[in-house]
Amino acid sequence: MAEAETQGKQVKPILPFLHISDNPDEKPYLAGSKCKSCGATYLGARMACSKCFSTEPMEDVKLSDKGELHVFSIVHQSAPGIPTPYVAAIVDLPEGVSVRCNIEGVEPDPKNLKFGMPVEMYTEIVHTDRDGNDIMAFKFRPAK
Amino acid sequence: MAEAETQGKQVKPILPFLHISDNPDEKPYLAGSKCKSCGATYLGARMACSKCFSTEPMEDVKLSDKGELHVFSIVHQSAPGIPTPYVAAIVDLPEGVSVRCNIEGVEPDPKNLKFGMPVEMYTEIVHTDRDGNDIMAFKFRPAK
Amino acid sequence: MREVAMVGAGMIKFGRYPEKGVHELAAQAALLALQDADMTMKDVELLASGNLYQSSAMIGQRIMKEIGQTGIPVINVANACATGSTAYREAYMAVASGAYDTALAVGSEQMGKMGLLGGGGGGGGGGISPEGIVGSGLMPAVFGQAGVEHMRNYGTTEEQFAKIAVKNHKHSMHNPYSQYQVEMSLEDVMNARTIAWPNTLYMCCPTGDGAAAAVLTTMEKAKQLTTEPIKVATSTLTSDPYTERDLTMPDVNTLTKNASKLAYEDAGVGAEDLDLVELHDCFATAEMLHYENLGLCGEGEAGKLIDDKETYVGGRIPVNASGGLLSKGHPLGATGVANICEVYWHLKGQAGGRQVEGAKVGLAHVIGLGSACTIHILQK
Amino acid sequence: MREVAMVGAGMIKFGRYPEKGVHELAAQAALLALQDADMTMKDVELLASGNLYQSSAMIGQRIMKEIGQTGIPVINVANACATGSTAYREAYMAVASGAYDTALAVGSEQMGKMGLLGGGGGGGGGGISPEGIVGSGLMPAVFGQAGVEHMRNYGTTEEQFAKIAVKNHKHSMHNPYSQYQVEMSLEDVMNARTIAWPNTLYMCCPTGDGAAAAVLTTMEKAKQLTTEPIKVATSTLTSDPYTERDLTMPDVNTLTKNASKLAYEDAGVGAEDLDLVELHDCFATAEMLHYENLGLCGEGEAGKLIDDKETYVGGRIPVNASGGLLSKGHPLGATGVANICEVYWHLKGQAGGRQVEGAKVGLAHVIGLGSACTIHILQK
Ligand SMILES: [Zn+2]
Ligand SMILES: [Zn+2]
Repeated sequence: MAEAETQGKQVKPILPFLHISDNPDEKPYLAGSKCKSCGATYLGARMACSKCFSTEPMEDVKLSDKGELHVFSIVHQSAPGIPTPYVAAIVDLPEGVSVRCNIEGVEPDPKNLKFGMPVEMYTEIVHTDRDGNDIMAFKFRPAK
Repeated sequence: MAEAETQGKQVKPILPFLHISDNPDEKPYLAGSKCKSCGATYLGARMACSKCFSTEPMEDVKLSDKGELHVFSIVHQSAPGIPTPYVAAIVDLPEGVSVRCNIEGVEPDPKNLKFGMPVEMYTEIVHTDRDGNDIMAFKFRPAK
Repeated sequence: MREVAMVGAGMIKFGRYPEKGVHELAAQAALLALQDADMTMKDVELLASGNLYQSSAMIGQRIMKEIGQTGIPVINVANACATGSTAYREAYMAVASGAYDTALAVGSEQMGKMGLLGGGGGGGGGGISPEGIVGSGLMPAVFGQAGVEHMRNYGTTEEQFAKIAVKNHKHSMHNPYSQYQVEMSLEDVMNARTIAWPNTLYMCCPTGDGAAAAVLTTMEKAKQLTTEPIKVATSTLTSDPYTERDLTMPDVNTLTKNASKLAYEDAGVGAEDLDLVELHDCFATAEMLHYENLGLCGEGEAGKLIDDKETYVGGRIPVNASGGLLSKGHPLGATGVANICEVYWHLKGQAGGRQVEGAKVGLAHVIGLGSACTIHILQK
Repeated sequence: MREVAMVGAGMIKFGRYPEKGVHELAAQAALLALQDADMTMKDVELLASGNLYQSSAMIGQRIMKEIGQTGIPVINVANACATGSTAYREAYMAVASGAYDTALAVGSEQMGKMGLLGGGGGGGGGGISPEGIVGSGLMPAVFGQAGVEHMRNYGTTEEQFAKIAVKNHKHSMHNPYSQYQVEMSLEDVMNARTIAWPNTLYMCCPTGDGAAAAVLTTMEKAKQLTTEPIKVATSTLTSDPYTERDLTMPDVNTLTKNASKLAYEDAGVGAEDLDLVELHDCFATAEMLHYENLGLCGEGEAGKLIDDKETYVGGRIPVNASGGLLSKGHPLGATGVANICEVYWHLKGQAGGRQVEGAKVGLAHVIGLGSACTIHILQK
């Protein structure tokens, strides 16, 4: 990762709301925005508040890396070229934001997943793009 | 052409209304359909008459290979990979049908084209497809 | 707004038509609907066409080149799986507004090999799709999760979801328009390979091509054409309201609940008045949720509703007498018009072996993610 | 049908926005229009979105996710180059019908590098495109031929067509929303390379991204908001009628002639009452034809109209005071809303350096091949 940067290559997030700092000591996090009028919180940015229509610029918030498993599905057939099976889950974060993610660290079987179980976010390089940049994804796993 | 056929390969029309007979002695022609109720004539087939709405099956008609130049443009820039310049023309056939075509056999310059000038259709193999079939196109040129 | 009546329905058997252009399928359905209404394009004052994958291809105008060009306004619409029913609503609004007397709605789609795995996904950074790496935006996962939420809330079982598929495949046996007409046991359904848990293969709608069309006119004109006019009692369309989780997990429930509330109000009809329902069973899990969303039973009672076979033809409130999308297939742009045609045929007593006897009021529901929900209630 | 008024206009400068999503461009224009109307999404009861290349991508709903989700009906429409104006018409019909009081229309497009060479062509046999082998279905050729037909009929000259481009590029100098603002001499235009004779490069609209939006409401509500409400006197949409040659050569004339006849009737206004016109100059040749099609001059007199500079701002009937598509660019789905916004700004006296003084009645015209023609007349 540090190497890639020295060579002018970058670590890029798989989705725009995964925030990767220039400072390698800072852990990547999910970036949210919070409406100053009504407090509604969003994953990523919004031009205006979807709930109260306020156009006042929102407050950037750093979302928690701990949450709980809301629901999931075990996907056995996906688009061509996507490896299966995987756990496709919805995780609720304490800020009132939900996030779509994979749950790793468990066999993809319903019996290994409990509604409301605590999960934690981690990141991983999942791909190197054509220009040699590393693509970083976020995933969740059962919290230790 | 006959060779291609012996090998199981075919001569195929570039557009469905170019009729190619199994009999090599018969000249390819533009196929039209004529409404039995109102006489409106179409290039190719229609499910019902666009003019009078009759759903009675139409009469197949063999369109003339002679017509006159209605209008044209000289195209100098087209989609990627399409050689230019070419004469893109509208030719009126005596059956009351117009056909979109290229005019060949003249330099693509407005001064070589006269409104109403007589033109005639001919065919040419323009391409061989992946399966080895010859693709036949129709073109028009100043009538002799 | 004037009273609107439906006076013609047309549909081709859903299936594979790779050799045809989609505008030809659409034109075929349009001709059937016009024939049913004893009309030609000459009588039509506005055409609305619904097609999703080829929404920019001027399908509405191409239909007219095939069957009659009169210069009338043509509108091409797209609204995910609710594309066809949005076209129907355009025709409804055209007549209800007083601007046009007769309008034609046509829904069509050629799915190729895309199916419900197409779309979704969305662009990620660096030219790699996030699909399967950060969860899933694809329909099977989304509707798997929606079913699992029902399990979480009410203890619904895999078997109960599977029973819905058993019912719909059984219904399909009497529907000649259905792409598949294959009866299956509970074991057949449950033992099939899982697509996205808890839905197995036979709990997911198959891919296919199709087209359906409807002719709408004023109630006044309809009464001149028939002694038993079918009234379009409501044409309701909603989108997602703000809800906390919807921004990530498409909220198929709130959308449909809002739509059904509005629709019942607008039609002056309650769920208890319905004789049949055609609802959007893109997956077996979806049908379960919509039992409650449409008020066919109370919250949390959907599992019992299918356990008691109340939604079979012959039960208290037959759902998807046509076999549903699970059997018929789901050509996206066609679906919304096709399920209204099905309700229409029941009210006209023309539904053959699957006829719901004495049907007087029927509801057709479609939901498209992203999101759009339509509800149409027809009334004899 | 109720009287409808336009109470808000919004538009972003047309250009290249490769780093943005098209729904963001659309949402930006929507916010501007709402701001102009002193409203938020809370006041909007129906949203119509027009986008062509991404017509199946639920742009309407994605706009709402950006600026406010209220669960209202959303309709996504496509109608070739008339896509945006068809969305505007949806909003108009929603209000005129009496079903909704306030509706928002948004047109947007991201053209990438496609431009008007995209689309067209169509499938040939054996996996080879007939483009350039059996004529041309692409826009430059089609509008080249349409211009040549005018030459054939009336002796119109290459120079006369070029003069139209000179005028529009001159007008663009005062329009900050225009993608290009470059004044050109007749020689500059005529000496540029030919794209499709008789149109040279500067006689063809450039490719670009863009978005525009409009807020419509009842005349009653508009009168509460402003002392000078702008009435939408007609929203007319037509498709191709049957004509002999149209099946091969898109008949841009009959379509527009029919639409203008209907529009003048519906609005109770004649061509002689117009103070300005924004018409569909995708190519310089097109503007020439539409002078006659819209009745701005008699048949065969269009060449003289431009020779006499009557269509300049300051002339008898200013056409494309905005710089037209030739300067502004032509983001397909945005165009139809943008040219109505331009007319609106003139009637409100907000058109800056390009203002047509004292403008009270204006017409916006769009034609999409395949085919759809819209005409909107706004009136102070
Ligand atoms: Zn807020
Ligand atoms: Zn006929």
